[in-house]
Order: sequence, then C-alpha cells, then structure tokens
Amino acid sequence: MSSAFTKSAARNIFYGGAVFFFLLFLGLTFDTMNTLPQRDNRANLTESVVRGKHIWETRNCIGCHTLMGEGAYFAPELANVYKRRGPEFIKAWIQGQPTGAPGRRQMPNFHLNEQQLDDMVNFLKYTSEINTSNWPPNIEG
Amino acid sequence: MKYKSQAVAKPYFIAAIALFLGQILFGLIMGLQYVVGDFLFPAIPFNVARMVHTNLLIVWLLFGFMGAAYYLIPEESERELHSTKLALVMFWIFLAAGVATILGYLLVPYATLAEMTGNNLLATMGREFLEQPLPTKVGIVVVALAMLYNLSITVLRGRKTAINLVMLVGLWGLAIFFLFSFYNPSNLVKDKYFWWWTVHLWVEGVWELIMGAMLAFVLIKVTGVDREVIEKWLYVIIAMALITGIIGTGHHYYWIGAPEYWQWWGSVFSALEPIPFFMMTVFAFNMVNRRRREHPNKAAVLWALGTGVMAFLGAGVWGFLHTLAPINFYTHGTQITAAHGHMAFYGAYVMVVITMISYTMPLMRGREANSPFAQVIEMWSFWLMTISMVFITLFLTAAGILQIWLQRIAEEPISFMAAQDQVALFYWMREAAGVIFLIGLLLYIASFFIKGKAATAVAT
Amino acid sequence: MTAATFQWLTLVALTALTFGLAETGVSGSAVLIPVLLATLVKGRIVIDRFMALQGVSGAWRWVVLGWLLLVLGLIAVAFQHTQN
Amino acid sequence: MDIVLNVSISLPAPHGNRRNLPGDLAMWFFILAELLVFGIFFLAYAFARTRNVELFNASQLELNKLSGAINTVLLISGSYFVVRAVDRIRHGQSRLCAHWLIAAMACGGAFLILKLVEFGTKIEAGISMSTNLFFMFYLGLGFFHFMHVVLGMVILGAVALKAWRGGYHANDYAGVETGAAYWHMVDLVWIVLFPLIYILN
Repeated sequence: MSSAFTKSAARNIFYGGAVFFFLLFLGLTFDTMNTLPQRDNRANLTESVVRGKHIWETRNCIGCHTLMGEGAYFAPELANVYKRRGPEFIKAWIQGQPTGAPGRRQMPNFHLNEQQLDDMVNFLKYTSEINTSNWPPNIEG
Repeated sequence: MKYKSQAVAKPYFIAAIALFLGQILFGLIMGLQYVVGDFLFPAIPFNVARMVHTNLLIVWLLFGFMGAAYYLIPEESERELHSTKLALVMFWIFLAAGVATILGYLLVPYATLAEMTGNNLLATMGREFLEQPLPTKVGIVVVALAMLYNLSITVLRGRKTAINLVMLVGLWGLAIFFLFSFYNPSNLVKDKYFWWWTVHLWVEGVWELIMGAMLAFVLIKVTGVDREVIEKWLYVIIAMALITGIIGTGHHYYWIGAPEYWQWWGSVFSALEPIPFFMMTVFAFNMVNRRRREHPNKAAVLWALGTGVMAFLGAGVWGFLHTLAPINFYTHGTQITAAHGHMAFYGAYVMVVITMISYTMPLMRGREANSPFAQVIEMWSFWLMTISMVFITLFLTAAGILQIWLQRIAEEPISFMAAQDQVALFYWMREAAGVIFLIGLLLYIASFFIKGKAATAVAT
Repeated sequence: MTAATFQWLTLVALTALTFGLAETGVSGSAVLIPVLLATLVKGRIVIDRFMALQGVSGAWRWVVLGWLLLVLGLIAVAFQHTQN
Repeated sequence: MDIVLNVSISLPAPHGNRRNLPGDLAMWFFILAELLVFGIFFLAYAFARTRNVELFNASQLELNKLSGAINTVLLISGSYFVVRAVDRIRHGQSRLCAHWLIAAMACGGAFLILKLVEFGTKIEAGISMSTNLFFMFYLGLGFFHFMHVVLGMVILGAVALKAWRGGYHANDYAGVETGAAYWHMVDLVWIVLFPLIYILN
C-alpha cells in the first residue's frame, strides 16, 4: 500500500480548495445581492442621502465613530443615533462642536451649512432603517 | 546573499522600519487622547491620528512585503531580478506617495484634501483603512503592478519553487483585491459588503500566503530542513487558511444588513480559522527542533518562532473569542475588536516582516549574522515589544469586557461616553504598555547600529 | 469483490429501511433510534471498507470514526432533548 | 502533528500487518477540514432545531423524501463503483479502472440532476435561504454538498483520464486512492445529511 505525502498533492489541494471556496463565496454573494433589496432600505436611498454619505466620508467620521459597529471606537455608534437622539439634536450637536471642555474628547467643527446638515441627518436616518438583525443590543449602541 | 539584485530589498526594509516608528508614535498620541481627550486638539484630532496610525501600518507592511519579495524571489528563482532599476524607481515612487499622503492628512483638512485629489470624480475616500486619496490608491496599483511584472518575469524565467509561487500568488491576490477599494456604491450595505473584499480577503486571505512564504523561506535557511518537507507543509497550511478564511469573511456580515444566514456561515468557518495558525505554530517549532544546523542568527530564529506563537494567539485565539455570532452581537464594535486587531497585526504581519528583516539585513550588510551583542539587544527588543503587546491586548480586552457590560448588558445601560470614563484606568495602563513597546522598538532600531565582532557559524 | 458488493447491497437496504420508516409516518424515538443506528452502520461501512481505514496504522481511522460517533451522538442528544 | 511530521520526513516501513493510509496525506487533511465543517453544520442544525421544533417539522414536510432516498442510493452506488475502480487498478487494469470511475461519475451526475430538480421546485415556490432557518440549512447545506459532488466528479474525471492513458500501475496507484478517499467523504457526509434533514422529526 502506498502511503504518501507529496508536494504535488498538497499543491493541488491548495489551488483546488482555494478555487472551490472562492466559488462558494461567489455563490453566497450572488444570493446576498438578490436578498439585499429586502434589507438594505434602498427605497429610501434619496439624492440627499447620497450627498450625506459623501459628507460622512469626506469628513472622515469613521476615524472616531463606528457605523454599524465598524470604524474607530473613540466616539459613539452612529448607525442608530437618529433613533437615539433625533434630527434636531444631531444638527445642534454637530454645530456646537468642539465643546472645548478641558480634558474631554473633542470633535472638530466641520462648518456644515443647513443643507449639508439635513443631508447628514437624512443619511443617518436611512442608515438607522437598514435591517441589521437587531444590532446593536440596545439604543446606547 | 547570492544575487546582487537582492540588495534592492534594503531600502524597502529601512523605509518600513522608519514608518513603523511613525506608526507607534501616532499610536501613543491616540492612546493618550483616549484619556486626555483634548490632547493636541485641534492640531491633530483623533481621526487624523488614527488615519495616520493605520495607514502607516499598511504602508510599512507593504514595504516589508515588497522588500521580502525582492529578496526571496531572486534567491528562489536562482537568477537576478528582472530589473533592479524598476524596483528602485518603484521604491522612490511609493515612498514619495506614502509620505505625501501622510503629510496631506496632517496638513490639509480631510475634506479639502478630498476635493484637491479628485475624490469628486471617483469617491473612494473616508472609509476605514482606505482613506487614501485617489492618486495614492492609483499609485499603489501602479507600484504593485510594476513589482508584479518584475517578479513574475523573474520567476517565469527561473526556478519555480513552492515558496516563490505562493509568494507571487499572494502578491497578485493583494493587488487584485485592492481593486475593490475603488468600488464605493452609495448603498451603504453594498459598500460595506465589498469593502471587506479588500480588508478581510487581504488580512485573512492573501496576506497569509505572503506570510507563509516568508516564514517558510526563513525556516529553510535557518534550520537547514529539507525544502521538500517545508514546502508541502506550506501548501497544506495555506490551503487551510483559505478554506476557512474565504467563507470566514462572513463573520463581518452579521450586523451590516446582509442576510442572516451569514451568522451561521461566518460562525462555522471562522471558528475553524485558528487551525491554520495553530498548524503554523507547530510547524515553526517542529522545523526548528529538527534543524540540521545551528544558524548563527539566533535573533531571526527567535522572531520566526515568535511569529508562530503570536499569530496563533492574536489572530487565532483572540479572533475566535468574539467570532461566533451570539458573542459578536455584544462585542461587535468595542475595544475587544481593538484588542484583537492589535495582537493579530503584530503577531502575524509585523513579526513576520521583522523575521525577514532580521534574517536578511545582516546578509545584505555582508555578514551571516550580527555580532552577539547586537543580537542580544535585538532579542531584548523582541521581548519588550512582544510582552508589551500582550499587555496592550489584555488591557484592551479588559476595557472591552467592562465596556460591553456597562453599555450593552447591564440592567440600566449607560451611554458610550459614560462607559468610556469608567474604563479609563485600563486606557492608562494600555498607554503605559505602549511606551514600553516604543522603548522596545527604539532598542530594535539601535541594534542595527551596534558594531562588534561578527559572529561565525557555530557547529554543534 | 463479493465483499464490496455485499456491503453495497447492505447500504442500499439500510437506505430503503430508513426511507420506509419515514413513510410509515411514525415519529419520536421509534424512528430516531433505528434511523441513527442504520446511519451509524452505513457510515462505518463507508469508513472502514470503502475508505479502507480499518487496519490503517495511526489514528486516522479513529479520527473519522470518532467524527461519525460524535456527530450522531450529539444529534441523538439534541433530538431526544426536544421530545421531553 | 509530531507523528505526522515524522511520516513526512522519513517514510517508515509498514510495521506489523498495519497498512498505511490509502491516498495522499494532504487529501486527508482536506477531508478532515471538510468533515469538521459539515460536522459543525450538522450539529448547528440539530441544536437550532431544538429551539424551533415546530417550524422545522412543518418545513420538513415540504421536502421530497423519495428524491433524497434515490440520491442516497446514487451516491452509495457511486462509492461502490469507486471501490471497484481501485480494485481494478490494483490488478493493473487501467481501462477497467477508468470504466468504473466513469460509472461513479454517472451516479454523481444523476445526483446533481435530481438535486437541481429539487432546488428548482423550491425556488419556484419562492423559497430561499432567507425564508426560514430550516430552509437556510436545507438549501445552504444542500448547495454546499452539491458543490462537493461537482468537485468530486472533477477529481474522479482527472483520475479517470490519467488511468485511461495508463498513468497508474499495479504498484503505483496512490492517485486513484486519493481521489477515491475524497469521493467516499462526499458519500459519507450525505449518509448523515439525508436522515438528518429529510427524515428525522
């Protein structure tokens, strides 16, 4: 009987396994893309939300905050901030930065105008309505 | 060093270490901002410091991978690099792009930087780890492609070994999956879904191939164990890494709006992700135990073994801790993630790059190993950095557990900022461990400047 | 090759038995235990005879048989659990 | 691992009447990983069911048990044919070996067709992996296993081709055993999957 451990078999397992599981991943991704319309709140993806996302990105908000748990862990989760604080609080908060309280974490002022603030709030509202399987565990994020 | 062109790795490694130092300095700034919130505000807000910290990490690791590739591929292929000049030109382009990007982060408001660099033409900025301006991203692709051309030609015309093929596949994968960083749909769920195709498929996919190839290369050199044995184990280990890691991407899809079945697929596959790391640890120790020679570069051997252990602890154990969906429901987006990220990056990628540097640098400087004294200093730096990283991880884990309890589980959950105040003590201790890490790194850098009688091979 | 043919026919017969049991519409332990036992026998035949792991040096036979026993055992536990 | 590494470094002579592992060790690592994944999924199914018994029982009634049983017989037969193929190559009969392998692949092909019909009716009924937890397992595991049958057929095809061209001999047929081991694993997994998902309630 031939017991063997050959490099060629190991190599074939590597290439075959990698291709196999990548194809499986593509299959699952295909199903995911078909399922997303029921979950990703795309119906409310308005022009304003798109502008809001752009502001979110170009102010590098993710450098301090998390959004759906992803980002930096320096400042509060914002995917559900619309539900936690409401639109007016969010706008006032952004405008009121930095607090200047000594020793406290500071957020820069981004000098957003009224329309940009609305876009930002609309983006956060859209985000808060994505189906995240009940995450976060509670309103505190 | 068998081929003259291998020396092109030297500037890559020097740049890597210099940027590593920068990364740690900004890490310390952030660590302090965690407890003294207004430190350096508004000169360097936290988000800028973090961007510099993480981007420097990525860039210096890429420098390390590239340097390693330029060193090991000629040696494995048994011929000179296709074009040393191209490799050098790419080095300067990449360094200039990297430094310009970091200066841009520090000197220009991010929104202005975005406008200046064409982000309105193709918006790719402002997403975690992919904050680089468009020209930098394009530059990364250009440098990567030029390198791949250079290396692929070298391999095609030379000897093909498991090590140079795996290295090449890993680097090609790195370039290909980076292309997803250019895809930024306004649909946030899709954005996040494919963002992970760069981030996860890098660090838990193709980077593991690069890491495996580098480790295998050094192990062959320092242990003298038969290439055949090392190469087939390399294949088995990286096969396991991809079998578990590709679908393991699912552990990032639990709470971002993707279908709920990812909770099952992600949990099952990522629960198995520690296996390849465990195999790598056992592999490294086994090969060193059955070594056929005593390599005079003891520091390199130490780094190689350390990589095995710390990668398993950081990526394997700390990853497993919070990868199962019911646990991740509570730990997602807390200091637990930070703890895992720190030890995994250090244990897997920082240490493997240093292993490679530690083995090759003396050779490129004309000796088989550094003087015993220089090696002692280097080994001190190993222990200082490694142990302080263990403590950073432990403190962040403690902070994370307390944070989760206060903010997410307690009867009356408190707000994020209130919870942060409660865990401040752990942040102070983390910062202290970070200072030790910096001392370790400074010792490491110092070890390059220590002269002394060159060691000669000792046979036992 | 008569042995393998016999094993093959055993496997087919056990599959028919499992299917027949399900068709009778009985449920609970009456179906759980015989079906799991039939599965155990089928799995053993495949592992020891078809995969030819019986008599192989080293731990491989027990690794694979152990997998079968563990999985079937825990399935039994889980299903028994719901019946109480 | 230590023991295994020993094997790899110096192939020891078979001790006593013990045989060596049939097929290549690398394949057995792959098989082990696959068994782990399937095993965890099976247990996840069994324990997820304990919290959703009614849902699982009700959804299970919508499955085509007969199709599942026929598929079991197909895979068992495929496995048997592969055993015959290994036996033939042991006698140096390359062509007969290839014939048996092709017969096994035909069984696999029939399995795939039946499975596609099963999936087709479910998809037409608007059922997907997100319908409920039972169908997540039924479709997810079913598709995962489906892909394994495809991979198994690719492997058998490669082995059959090499056998047909006379690439194996009576004293050199590790490749046939390697392919056979994978195919038996695909069978073994289905032997557990069929009663678990189609029958037990």
